[in-house]
Amino acid sequence: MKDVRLLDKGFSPGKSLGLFAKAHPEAGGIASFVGKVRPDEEVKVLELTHYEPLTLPDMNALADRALARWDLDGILVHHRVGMMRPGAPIVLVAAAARHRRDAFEATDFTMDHLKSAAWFWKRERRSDGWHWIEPREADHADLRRWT
Amino acid sequence: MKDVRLLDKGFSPGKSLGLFAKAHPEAGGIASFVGKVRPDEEVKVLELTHYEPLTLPDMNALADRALARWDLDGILVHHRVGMMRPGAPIVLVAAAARHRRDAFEATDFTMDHLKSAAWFWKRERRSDGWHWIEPREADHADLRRWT
Amino acid sequence: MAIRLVFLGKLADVAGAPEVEVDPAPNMDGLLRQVDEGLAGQLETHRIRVSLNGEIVADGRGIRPKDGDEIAFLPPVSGG
Amino acid sequence: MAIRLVFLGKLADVAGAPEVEVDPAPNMDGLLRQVDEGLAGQLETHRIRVSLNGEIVADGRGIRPKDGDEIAFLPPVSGG
Repeated sequence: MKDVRLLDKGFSPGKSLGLFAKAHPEAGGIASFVGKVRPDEEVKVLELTHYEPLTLPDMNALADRALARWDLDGILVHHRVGMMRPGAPIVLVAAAARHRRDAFEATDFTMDHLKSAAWFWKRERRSDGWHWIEPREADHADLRRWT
Repeated sequence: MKDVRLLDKGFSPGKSLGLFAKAHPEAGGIASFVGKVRPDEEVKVLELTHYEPLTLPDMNALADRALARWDLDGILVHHRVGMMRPGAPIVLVAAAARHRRDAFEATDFTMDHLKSAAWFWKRERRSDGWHWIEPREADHADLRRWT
Repeated sequence: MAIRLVFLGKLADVAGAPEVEVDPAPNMDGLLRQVDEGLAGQLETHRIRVSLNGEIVADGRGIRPKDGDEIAFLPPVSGG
Repeated sequence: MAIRLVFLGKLADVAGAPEVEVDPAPNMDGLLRQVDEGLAGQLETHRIRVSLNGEIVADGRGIRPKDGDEIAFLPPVSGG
């Protein structure tokens, strides 16, 4: 039904999706989104920090909101923390539903909120050292679509 | 860039997505949708017919429209034809893009058009024989979202 | 030579086969007169699209068939 | 006992460590007086949220710290 995790090691989105599909044989469709660390020649490593007492509970609360708002058979939210190389998968969101539109909207909603409202801080190591990544205005615009 | 296929044998969406992701290391994200044959105790087999001279060219044209309309690194459209069991994957659409919104919208658009406008005819075998599946009004409503 | 008529979806059931070959005729009526009467009726009354050699034509009735043509009759596609 | 202050994101750089323990004090000012002055300034001027024992509080300044509390300072999260 709900599979929400913080992962501190690399993962295979394809494999996770395959298991999620197996866990929901009753669903007519599964929408998903995989976000990767942007490939950027300048960037050596991306580090993602979270705050244990808030981050996972808030991810669970977000998944619950999606389950309450759309008619879903299941939702999956996996997010990496720690050090990652450019190109590595950082987030996987998937929603299984009887109807396609529910699966799409739940995935879209969850990604928008995850990106803008979940407690993650990123910094990247470039040749001249570490740089914190600031909030993006586009994320806030994405979020306003749902209110 | 564009990976459009009609498949006459079963396939693994997770594996196909993994290969698609590998083929697009430059993309920041990949949105996807997997549609399965609806599990239904009454249905023994679903058969999907296509018309060779139209179906694949139209799928390619649809993928081209998505590539023209959104800023994508790549698009994948795989569709089964032939006999399928309930629960089997029937369609996989995926879009790789630098920006999440492009990937989502292109996938959504392509699914809506595939379902309503691509040349596929379905029939299902129940205990009392074969039944053709008629068009659904909901599909036409989905399609009007894009005009 | 002959003209090949292809019936998609449930039209194949009505026609009794997914495709038939018919003799050349100057127009569509002349072709359809060679197939099952029930089928000819279906082709009139339903929202059937017609394709000529892999291209959808706006006016199926207006086709002037030539030897070797393939004419396909496409009922509305099934929903998902 | 003591009170643990946790600094997330770039606040950890300013603070010089992701967390510090400070002595109890009757209010937030009393806690912040024990940390780097530049950090105290940052906490004033930026859009920093405050969490007390894992719950976001509406008014960070109004916290009455108790022994064993964990107070976290959360700068705006990074965009994707």
